[in-house]
Amino acid sequence: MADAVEIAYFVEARRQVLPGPYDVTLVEGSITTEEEIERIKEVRRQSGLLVTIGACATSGGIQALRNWADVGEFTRTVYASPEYIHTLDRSRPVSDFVPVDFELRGCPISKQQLVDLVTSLLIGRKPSVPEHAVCNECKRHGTVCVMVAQGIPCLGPATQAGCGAICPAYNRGCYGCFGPMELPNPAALGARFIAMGQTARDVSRAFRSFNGYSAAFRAASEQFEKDAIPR
Amino acid sequence: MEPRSLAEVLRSAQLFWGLEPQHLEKLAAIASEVTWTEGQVIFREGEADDRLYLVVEGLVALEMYIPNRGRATILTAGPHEVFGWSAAVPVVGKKTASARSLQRTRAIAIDAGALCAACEQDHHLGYYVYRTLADVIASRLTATRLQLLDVYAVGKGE
Amino acid sequence: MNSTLAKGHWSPATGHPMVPQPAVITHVQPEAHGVMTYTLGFRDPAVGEAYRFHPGQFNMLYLPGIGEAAISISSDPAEPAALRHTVRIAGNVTQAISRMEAGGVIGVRGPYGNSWPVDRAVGNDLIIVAGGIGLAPLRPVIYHVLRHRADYGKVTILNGARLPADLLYPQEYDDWRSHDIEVVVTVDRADETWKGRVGVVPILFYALRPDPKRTTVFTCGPEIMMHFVVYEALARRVPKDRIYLSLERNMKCAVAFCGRCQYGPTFLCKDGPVLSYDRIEPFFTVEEF
Amino acid sequence: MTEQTPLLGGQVVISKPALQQLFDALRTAGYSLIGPTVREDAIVYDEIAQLTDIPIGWADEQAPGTYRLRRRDDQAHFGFVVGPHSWKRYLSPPSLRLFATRRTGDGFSVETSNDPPPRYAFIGVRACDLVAIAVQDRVFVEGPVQEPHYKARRERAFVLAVNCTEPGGTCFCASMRTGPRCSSGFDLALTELDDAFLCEVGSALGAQMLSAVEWRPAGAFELSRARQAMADALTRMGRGLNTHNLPELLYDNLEHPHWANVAERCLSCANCTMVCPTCFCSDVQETSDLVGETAARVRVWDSCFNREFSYVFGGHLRPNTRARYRQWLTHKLASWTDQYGVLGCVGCGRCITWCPVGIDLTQELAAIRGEGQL
Repeated sequence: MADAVEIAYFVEARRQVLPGPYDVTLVEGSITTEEEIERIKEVRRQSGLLVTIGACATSGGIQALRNWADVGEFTRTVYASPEYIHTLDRSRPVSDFVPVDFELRGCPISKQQLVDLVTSLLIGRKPSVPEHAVCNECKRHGTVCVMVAQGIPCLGPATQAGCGAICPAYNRGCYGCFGPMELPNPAALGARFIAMGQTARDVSRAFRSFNGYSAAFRAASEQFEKDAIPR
Repeated sequence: MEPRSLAEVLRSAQLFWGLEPQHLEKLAAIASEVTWTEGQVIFREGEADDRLYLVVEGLVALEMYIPNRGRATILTAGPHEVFGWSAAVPVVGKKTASARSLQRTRAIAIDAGALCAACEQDHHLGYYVYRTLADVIASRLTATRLQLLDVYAVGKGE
Repeated sequence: MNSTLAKGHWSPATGHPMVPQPAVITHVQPEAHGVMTYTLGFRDPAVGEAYRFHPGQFNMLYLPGIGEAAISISSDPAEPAALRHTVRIAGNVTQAISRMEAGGVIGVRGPYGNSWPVDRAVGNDLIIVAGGIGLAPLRPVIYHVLRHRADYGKVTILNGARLPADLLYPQEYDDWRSHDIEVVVTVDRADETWKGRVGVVPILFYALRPDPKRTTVFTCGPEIMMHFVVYEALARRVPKDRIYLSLERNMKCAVAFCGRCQYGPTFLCKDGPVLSYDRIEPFFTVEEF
Repeated sequence: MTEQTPLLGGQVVISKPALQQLFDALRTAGYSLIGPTVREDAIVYDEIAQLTDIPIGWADEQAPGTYRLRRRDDQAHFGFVVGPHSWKRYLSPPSLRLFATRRTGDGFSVETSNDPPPRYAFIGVRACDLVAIAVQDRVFVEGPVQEPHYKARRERAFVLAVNCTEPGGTCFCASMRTGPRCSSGFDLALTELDDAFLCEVGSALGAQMLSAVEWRPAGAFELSRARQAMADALTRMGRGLNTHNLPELLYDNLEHPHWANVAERCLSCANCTMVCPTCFCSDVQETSDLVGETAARVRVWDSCFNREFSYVFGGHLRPNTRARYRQWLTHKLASWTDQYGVLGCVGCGRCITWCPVGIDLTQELAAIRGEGQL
């Protein structure tokens, strides 16, 4: 890949920084401060294609958990001098602030998808990033469904494929790292978890992880949270 | 072209081909033949509505003028087609578009006032004429909807 | 099932059902904005010799690294060696093809699908109704009619496009007209230089008085346009089994293995793309079918 | 070893341990044995070597959305039904490279694989799955164009079938008339008795393989016990599906409100189509190296529940679950008959068991039919 792509700005890997504009910019991380809003707008101006990669950039990340909490309280608890902490009250995806051309989901992202993305951009084809459920990958691999055969709650049926369906292959339910699939039905999946013995609170928390702030998972987690409160 | 009576011309136009002879004669009595050379303005938007037209040959453009954008052709009317129908539906009382001949055009003009009177007088004729006009208007509406859909627009891609 | 349709012409000339044959672009003809016609010649002369197609059939065009797309053949079936495809830029593959020039190599497999039933229509009046790129798969029918003009009665082509500049093959209309074919053209949106008709294609039917006993309608264009072509034809009492449509669905294999082009009981790659209205009527207006 | 070869269509008795002799003979003849084995808390199909690899003494308990293994109190060799896998995994693999290309000076060259196709012996194929294979034969080899990869695998496969004597909780083969007894499409078919197998010879190849196995002619006692076991099995089906006028029923109900009802519960996750032994839909994907020097086309299993499946220029034809579930069920139970002359459902019950939320097509169909809960 090194011959075909010139890396212009990647401070973790290469000290030299080339000036913009850039053909393609890959953006990691969510937007949590005022400075970042201005910075992402500048990045957008300098970039031909803007691709967000990872759960933080595409849905706000695990730090979006604070979106359901009082950030002031966190900063007062964690930091000795909270007055120096300037942060937005919510952690939000890049696409809330600037138009995004393409998303690579995941926490972490799939290396294979990243290579395919770059290859596709170089060759001029549409990146083959699936938008269907993780279940497709389990079944192609021959992995036995952990939910049906072992009663383990699994977010796979609501989560976008691409990770390689690793967790179910190790007898774990999917955690939803790749965020919601194209047409998720978290309400029906969560109802099934409850029928399997989970509480509404458990279900709410299951949807509220790396991609908890994505629209579909967020709505589900909030609904099940409401359901958990006895009336 | 061999000379034909207006009634014959009216009958040969698809629009009134099912009409009984005595009714056709009534229509012929209030109709006249008109011709326009290429590029002639037939009527303008906002003018009083007094005649509707049935194209015999040629082509007429119905246009609207959009301030700052200029003239836009909404639709054309060719042989067997009617234009200026708003004259027979006197709610607006004014032409809602301009008409201009795109080629040498021959048409039959029917006096709208006389047509309304004839239809009042003879409800059988009135039913036939207005059902026919409803057909024309419905077809226009459907065609306009399709035009609005912009059916040839290229989609978002593979 | 109606058995009067032309049967699918199986056993593609290119051999293995899924493997393309390299073909060289010998000529590129710009047609309209974002539309070009590519003339192809198979690199293997034996494949070129054996290659035949019927009007309405399609090929799968392949570019290594990019992918494959189903594209109708738009040339004269009597001259299979000058194989032409009119391509509109609509996606990945067509975008990549649009960057190619004469001398470039494209993978071709086919021909696939059935064809317009030009034999069944012998002795009939023909109404050919095209919208936009839909004229491309109908052009082989027109060439067939030009070569066998005496086999058909009155022939009318109703052709529409979005803009005057989008009209396909305008340089050929005079030739068609010289063979006693009525060519009526309309556009949805006109500028002041346009002296022709304005309005959608189905309204061109208003001036037609077809004889239902001896009329066959062939139509290809945006699906919603074809709905109204069918309604206009039915209103003029053209029988359902003499109204033929060419439908479009995504195709990955073109040999009825991938399942994508299903339209109710039919696979459009095998039983279509040309279907008579009587076969598809139950599904024609079902939403999200 | 016995001297004579059993007759085609004949029935013989072999002891349970003697099944190992058949396995050995098949391996000697060059077959890879694919059969049931316990893995990941389920009975899957995988490569096996020994008789002890099969789930002797195991049973599966199946219901909508649940599957549990349990120990039996006997040593039944085939005391279970069908699991999450089907034989299509081997005949029409989930991922298959169709061809590769390499850029050349004057365009590109195409390379297809010259590897000999695998030679599988399928061990323990149930009646429903024999019909499922026959259904896929219609798709891939009996149509006007033959799928070469499937055809090669299929022609070389040996089929050791097993009659189902204990149908599972989601089975409905009896109502589909596809089981529980194997009627054709096998080389050998076993019926498990308490202490032996009754073995029916379905092909000359089957007879030939038996020549390496100790057997004796079946007696009236064994035949009657096997008959009784099959008759009992018929009465113990987990559920049923009314097949009367299915195509008309579905074509007439394309706008039935029940489709929206299913859509509220359905996850559109594609599990039903992936476990279905007849579902054959696929995607073909392009892969390449970074600069397009080499590329390949790869066919992978796909599903009508995936949005990309209904892509057309500019959008997707089936944007919601209502349309996708309707497409699936209408294809299975209606248009399949127009396309292939048979139904696309064989009553194996996999789609019911392996639906994560337990949607049961027999009940959905009953609702469409207006029969409510069966």
